[in-house]
Amino acid sequence: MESNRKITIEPVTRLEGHGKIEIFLNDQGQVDRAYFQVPELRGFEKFAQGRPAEDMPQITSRICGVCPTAHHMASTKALDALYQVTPPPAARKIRELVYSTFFVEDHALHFYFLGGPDFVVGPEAPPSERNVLGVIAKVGIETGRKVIAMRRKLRELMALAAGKAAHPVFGLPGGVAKPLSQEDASRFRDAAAEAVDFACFTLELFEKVVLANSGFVDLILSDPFTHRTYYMGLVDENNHVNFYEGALRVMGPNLHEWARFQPGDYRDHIGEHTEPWSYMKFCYLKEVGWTGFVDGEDSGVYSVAPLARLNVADGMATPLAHEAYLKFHGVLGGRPVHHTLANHWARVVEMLYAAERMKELADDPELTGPDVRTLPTAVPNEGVGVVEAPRGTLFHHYRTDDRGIITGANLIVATQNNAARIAMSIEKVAKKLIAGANVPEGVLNQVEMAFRAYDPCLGCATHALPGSMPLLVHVRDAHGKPMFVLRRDSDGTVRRE
Amino acid sequence: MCHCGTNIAGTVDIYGLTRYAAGLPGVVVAREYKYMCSDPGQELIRQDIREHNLDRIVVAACSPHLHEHTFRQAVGQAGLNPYYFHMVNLREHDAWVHTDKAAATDKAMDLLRAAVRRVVWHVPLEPRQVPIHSDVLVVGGGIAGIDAALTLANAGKRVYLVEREPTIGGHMAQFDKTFPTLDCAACILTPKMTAVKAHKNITLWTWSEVRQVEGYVGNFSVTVCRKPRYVVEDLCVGCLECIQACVYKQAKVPDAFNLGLGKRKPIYIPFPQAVPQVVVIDPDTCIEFKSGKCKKTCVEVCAERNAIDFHQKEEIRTIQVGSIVLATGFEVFDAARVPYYGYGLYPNVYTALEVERLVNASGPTGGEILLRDGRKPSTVGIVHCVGSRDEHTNRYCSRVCCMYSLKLAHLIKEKTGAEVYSFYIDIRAPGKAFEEFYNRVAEEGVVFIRGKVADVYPANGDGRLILQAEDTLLGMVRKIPVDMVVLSTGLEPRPDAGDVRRLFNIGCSREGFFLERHPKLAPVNTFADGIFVAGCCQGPKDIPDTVAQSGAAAAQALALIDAGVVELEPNTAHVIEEVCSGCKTCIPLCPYQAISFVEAKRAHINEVLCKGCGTCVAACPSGSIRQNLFEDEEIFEEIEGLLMEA
Amino acid sequence: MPDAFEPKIVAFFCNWCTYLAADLAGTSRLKYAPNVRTVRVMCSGRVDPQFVLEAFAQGADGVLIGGCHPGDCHYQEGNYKALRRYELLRRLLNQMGIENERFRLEWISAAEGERVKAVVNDMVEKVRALGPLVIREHEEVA
Amino acid sequence: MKPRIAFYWCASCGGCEEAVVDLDEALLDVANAVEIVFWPVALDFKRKDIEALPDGSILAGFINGAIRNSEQREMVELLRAKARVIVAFGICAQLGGIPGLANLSDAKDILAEVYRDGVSPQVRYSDNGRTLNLPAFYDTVKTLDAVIDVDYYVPGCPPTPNIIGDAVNALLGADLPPKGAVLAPDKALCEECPRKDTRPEKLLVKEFKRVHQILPDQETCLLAQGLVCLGAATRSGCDARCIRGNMPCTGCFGPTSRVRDFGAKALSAIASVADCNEESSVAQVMDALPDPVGTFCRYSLPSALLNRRRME
Repeated sequence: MESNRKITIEPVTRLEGHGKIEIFLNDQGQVDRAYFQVPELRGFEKFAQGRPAEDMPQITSRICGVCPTAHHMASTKALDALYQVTPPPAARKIRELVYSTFFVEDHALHFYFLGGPDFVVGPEAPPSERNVLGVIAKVGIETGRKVIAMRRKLRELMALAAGKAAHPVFGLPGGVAKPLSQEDASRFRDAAAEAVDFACFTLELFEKVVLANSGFVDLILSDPFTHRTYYMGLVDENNHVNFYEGALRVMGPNLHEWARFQPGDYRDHIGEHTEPWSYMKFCYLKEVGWTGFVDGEDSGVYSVAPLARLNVADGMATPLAHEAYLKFHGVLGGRPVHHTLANHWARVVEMLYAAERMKELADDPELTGPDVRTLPTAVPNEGVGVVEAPRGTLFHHYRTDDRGIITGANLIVATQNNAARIAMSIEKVAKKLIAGANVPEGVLNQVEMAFRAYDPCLGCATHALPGSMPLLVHVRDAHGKPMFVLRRDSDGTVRRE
Repeated sequence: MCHCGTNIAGTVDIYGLTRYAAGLPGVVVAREYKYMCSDPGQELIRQDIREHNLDRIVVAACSPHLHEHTFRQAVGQAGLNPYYFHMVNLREHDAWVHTDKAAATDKAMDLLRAAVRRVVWHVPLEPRQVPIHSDVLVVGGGIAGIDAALTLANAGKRVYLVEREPTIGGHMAQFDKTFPTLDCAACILTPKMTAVKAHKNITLWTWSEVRQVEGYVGNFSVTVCRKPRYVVEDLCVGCLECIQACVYKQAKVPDAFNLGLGKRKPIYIPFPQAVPQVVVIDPDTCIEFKSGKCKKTCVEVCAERNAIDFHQKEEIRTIQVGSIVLATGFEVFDAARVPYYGYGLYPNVYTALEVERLVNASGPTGGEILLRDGRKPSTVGIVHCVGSRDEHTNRYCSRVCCMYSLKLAHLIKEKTGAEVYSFYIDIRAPGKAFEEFYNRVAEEGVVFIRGKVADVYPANGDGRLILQAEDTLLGMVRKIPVDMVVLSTGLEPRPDAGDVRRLFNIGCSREGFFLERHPKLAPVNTFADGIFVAGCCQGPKDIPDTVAQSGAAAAQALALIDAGVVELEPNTAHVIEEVCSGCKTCIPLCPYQAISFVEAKRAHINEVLCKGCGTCVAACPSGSIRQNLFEDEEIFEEIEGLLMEA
Repeated sequence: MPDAFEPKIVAFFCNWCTYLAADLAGTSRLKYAPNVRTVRVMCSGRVDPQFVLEAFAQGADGVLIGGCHPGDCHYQEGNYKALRRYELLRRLLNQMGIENERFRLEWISAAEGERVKAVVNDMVEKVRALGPLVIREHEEVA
Repeated sequence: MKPRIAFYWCASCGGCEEAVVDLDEALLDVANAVEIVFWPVALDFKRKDIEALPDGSILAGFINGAIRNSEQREMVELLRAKARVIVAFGICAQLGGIPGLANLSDAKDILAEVYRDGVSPQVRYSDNGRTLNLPAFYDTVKTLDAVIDVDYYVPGCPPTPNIIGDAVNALLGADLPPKGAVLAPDKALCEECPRKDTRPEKLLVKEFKRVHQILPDQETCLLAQGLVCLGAATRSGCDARCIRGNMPCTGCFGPTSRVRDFGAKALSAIASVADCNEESSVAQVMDALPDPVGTFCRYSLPSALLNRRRME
């Protein structure tokens, strides 16, 4: 017998993957617990077994069609480690160039297509407008075309260097499949210049639409969207943000460096906690320990993704992005920023960094070197590859037999790192905004906003097959009997039936 | 559904099967009959086609290898395309190999259901017609090849007779007399040999071997290698003066024709009646070849005839023929493989063929039976079944050994007066006048001991050999001392029969003899259309049977030639060219070079060259090659039909 | 045992060797297990791996391919192509949980009726010992 | 009224959605030409909105992803009822896709592998009296047409913009393609491969290589260089992108219409051109292909004649 009333939200739309939120009310009609459930599992780790390691960059990219390049790259780097090979300089640069290009494109996708509608169109707008088409309507068709043209150009370049934009094929242990020509490099140079402009334009747009709107700023700074957790991200030797390589740095809620370690040692630092009610595993800091879905110094819950990266890094490696970084922390009250919704801003700062990095690499004379592969000679055994995916730190860890056939794989994806905090965000928002049968309109979308800020990729998170279910809120009495159903209709109104 | 008398109906419930068939989707008429292949049986099919306007026929009977053609014809006669037909093998593959009637009937239902599903997908086809080249190749110049060549040539066909040795004549030329009539082998053979040489329609290539065979029935292209004999055949007149003149005064080289019992010179003729009468030089023993410093007295004596050519090279000739008769003969069993008979160990153990040469007037002893030490034997033991009817060597009976053993017993007794013991398992004398001959030899005083010789070993001191055998009639072990042991060795396939059959793409029986298409109904045909077999290459047989078979092979070839055209199964493959991506996967897979890459960057199959194996069809990665009669859909349907629940 | 398992085996026999050997087995009245259903093909090289998979998918417990001995192919080397495909397909089937005993390629010449009997009986026994090939269909699982 | 279009995703990665977004400016045209009534990744319409529509009122439902659980089955059944035409969009819906490799194991094995520390998710779990449900998932990943009737297929992982554009035009055109058609060229990829002419006419491969073992040149047919390129078995339409990227085709566009089982046919073609005859050398050559299922059925296992591993 169920003793509580229960609200179910499914599916959470406009994110990559599939999620479900269960909210239980107590007899007083207050939120007792909210559960963030990921109802799917695909088992990539299982069917990786038996595959030749060199196929993993292409196979694991199918974990997610939105960030295939991240999986491809983490996997490729795991192969470097597996075969103990170092890519020649040209290959290394091609990889980072493609990766930076991908970051610009992916962050743009999120800003304009997925998360952006919440701000640009507004959380209270009818659902039929709260989408990319609505964004275009709001910012103007010309801007819309600009966004689309930029995205196309970036994806064309990714295809040029990586074979395909969706599910690239260029990553091999010790390098990439083919060198870049001078002509290719010059196309990248042109696009990089445009990308920098585009990122600046986006940053301005964000400032204009969001920062200029005090309602939005209040929302960002509001308590329901704030958690004091640990943060983790890749940093270079200067402790600047790096997406492609570096050391993992963990900062505590009060901005002390808790840990700095090499990706290969992740097992010593990161634990995975399973709850029987979700297919997604929750990551936590082993040394702090799992104490449940709570924040603070004593909870191993940590966060990754743009906000986390800007919290762990002492700055950005490129000038314009560094300026934006300083402004970000300045406006939001200094490091660390604990406001979940600040992820959207951090994402745009990172987009600018990625564009600038793209430009640096496109200008690098070593980029077009003919030698792009170091052929493996070592007997493979084990390898870990880590990159910063747009949604956070991504680990690929393979063990193989002597022939390089996978015998074990462990994948920790960005959203898994964030999973505990996402669950907390949802609960906190729900507790704040829901009181019994009096569910205010817009609450459901705000719950979802808490969610979308992380740009969570649940497909990635569970290596699961995304799917969709209706957004219904089942409200049950203390005995589990349905009292009524809340339904959000296509006009955005929440109706009680 | 055919009962085939009780052959099928004895094991398969034909009536039940017929009821089952009647209920299958698409089946309009289901009928059983005692003998579907009979005229009335075929008429039933024709009638039903007309009456019920049928457009697909399935016959469940014997192997399609027997009667597919028969039924296709019947279907065709009723006005239906003959390929709207499929045959189920209920006899060889079901009724004859199973005992459980229920299981056999279940299997029959599965096979029938598969055929009904398959035949739906059949499409009308036309057999390919190809013209028959009238020239014939006969391979092997023994009595079988000689007789076949002469028969064909006499019918006006051009014949190429290719013989590996320097002369034709084969084993028969080595025999002295022939059983049971005791005609002189040479007397009856040599006229035929000379007739071959003289025949205007026969091109005789001795000292030659077939190297390559391409093409198909009616249109074979055969490459023949003519080995250098270092004597120009057209210039040699057969005077043999060169042999006299050879710097070797004495013949020193073991002479193969006499099985090493005699000697020859490096320049030689295999035997006096050899055809062609052309000498041959053995480069392994000729001084000129070995040192280049011979006085070349042979060349001197040949003088203006100028027939000797030390620089002769092998010559490759390619001929076009429409049919081929294989008459490559047998190999005598190597008696040394039965060590307890002491052949090769004791000088007085001989093989039967060696004795043939000793008995022969032109043999190494001039026809006298002399032991290696020059003595005449006074007791002789003949051991039957050496390398025959023996699980350690050959299980089969070589068919001729009993009779030639009797013949040799007779000849030895006649020539030496020796006491002759013949050790046999059974005397097999089933031919015309054979039993009478056996009686005659027995009456002549040859002692027959029924028992297999277990051992041959030297007697103490007197140089004789003891034959030890259990006399199964007397029930006691006999030990007979003899001066001479004659081993009646069996007949085996040629050691290279495997290579030869691959060359001609035919099969071999388990023992290694060439496989006939059907042991009774097509004894000289092979599974390669247009290729026929004659003589001992198909299995051990005596001269009359060999000649009968060579006549049959010649007749089959003639029938083919006179038909002018032959119909080929239309089971060729073809590329659906508008969907071929030009990947070229198929091209290297075709053993007949039938697939080419055409200008439009597509594969193209030359249907004339295609033999219909279907390998390219199975390999075509985009499914763009199809094979008539073996379409993917047809086979898929068949598989599904076999496995679906009844 | 009323419901003893009887394996179903689909055989693809080359027209020129194994099919004839099976004919010969019949002519010789050899007796062997009635579990095999034969599909005649012109050459073992015609056996498309799709046919093998189709047979297994349709419920065959075993698949047997009979071709000419190496060097003896009626079409010179179709049997080699069959061997190449067999070797790779066998590995694929292993990955799919199908044992080697269920998929065999045998060289049987037209003269080897005895061998047809021996191979069929042996295969039927081995497959019988393995039990039915059940490719479990989906069911919902916790 | 504009024709109504629905997009839905089942067991997929979202790459097909990206592919739609990759239509770029054309997406705006499409958006203008049709009314998109359902697209969970991008638009906030829910299941009820679809349920409210009359049957057959949607012109076309584009469904990507394979079918992994009962909810997906329910959703596609719903869309089948509402849409006049169902398009299996992308290789996962068509053939199962890479997630279909899960058919090499079953749900039990996957759970055991992923949740090694004892705790594992439960379909029904009570947390202090609060009952939480998770959908159970099938042991076997299924293609869309194993669950509902499918009218058309758009191949690819993901489909390329030109293929999508042609497919949309075909569907909006006057004459609909024949039911069951795969809306892409029906020739194999070699047709459009830039390296086509460099494949020797009589190519036999002495030794197969794995991609990390050699440095292939950028001009020559990759199979001729020993890499297992499945272009000859794979439908064209992708413009040979992987090959242009100097990597072999892995078959993501599936087979031509004339082939029932992609993996089997691709395997047949590759094995056939191995240059070996002796039993031992054949085994040795094939040893270089350590993962036939992953190599030949990477995208097609759920559609294969044998569509899953036999489990004990």
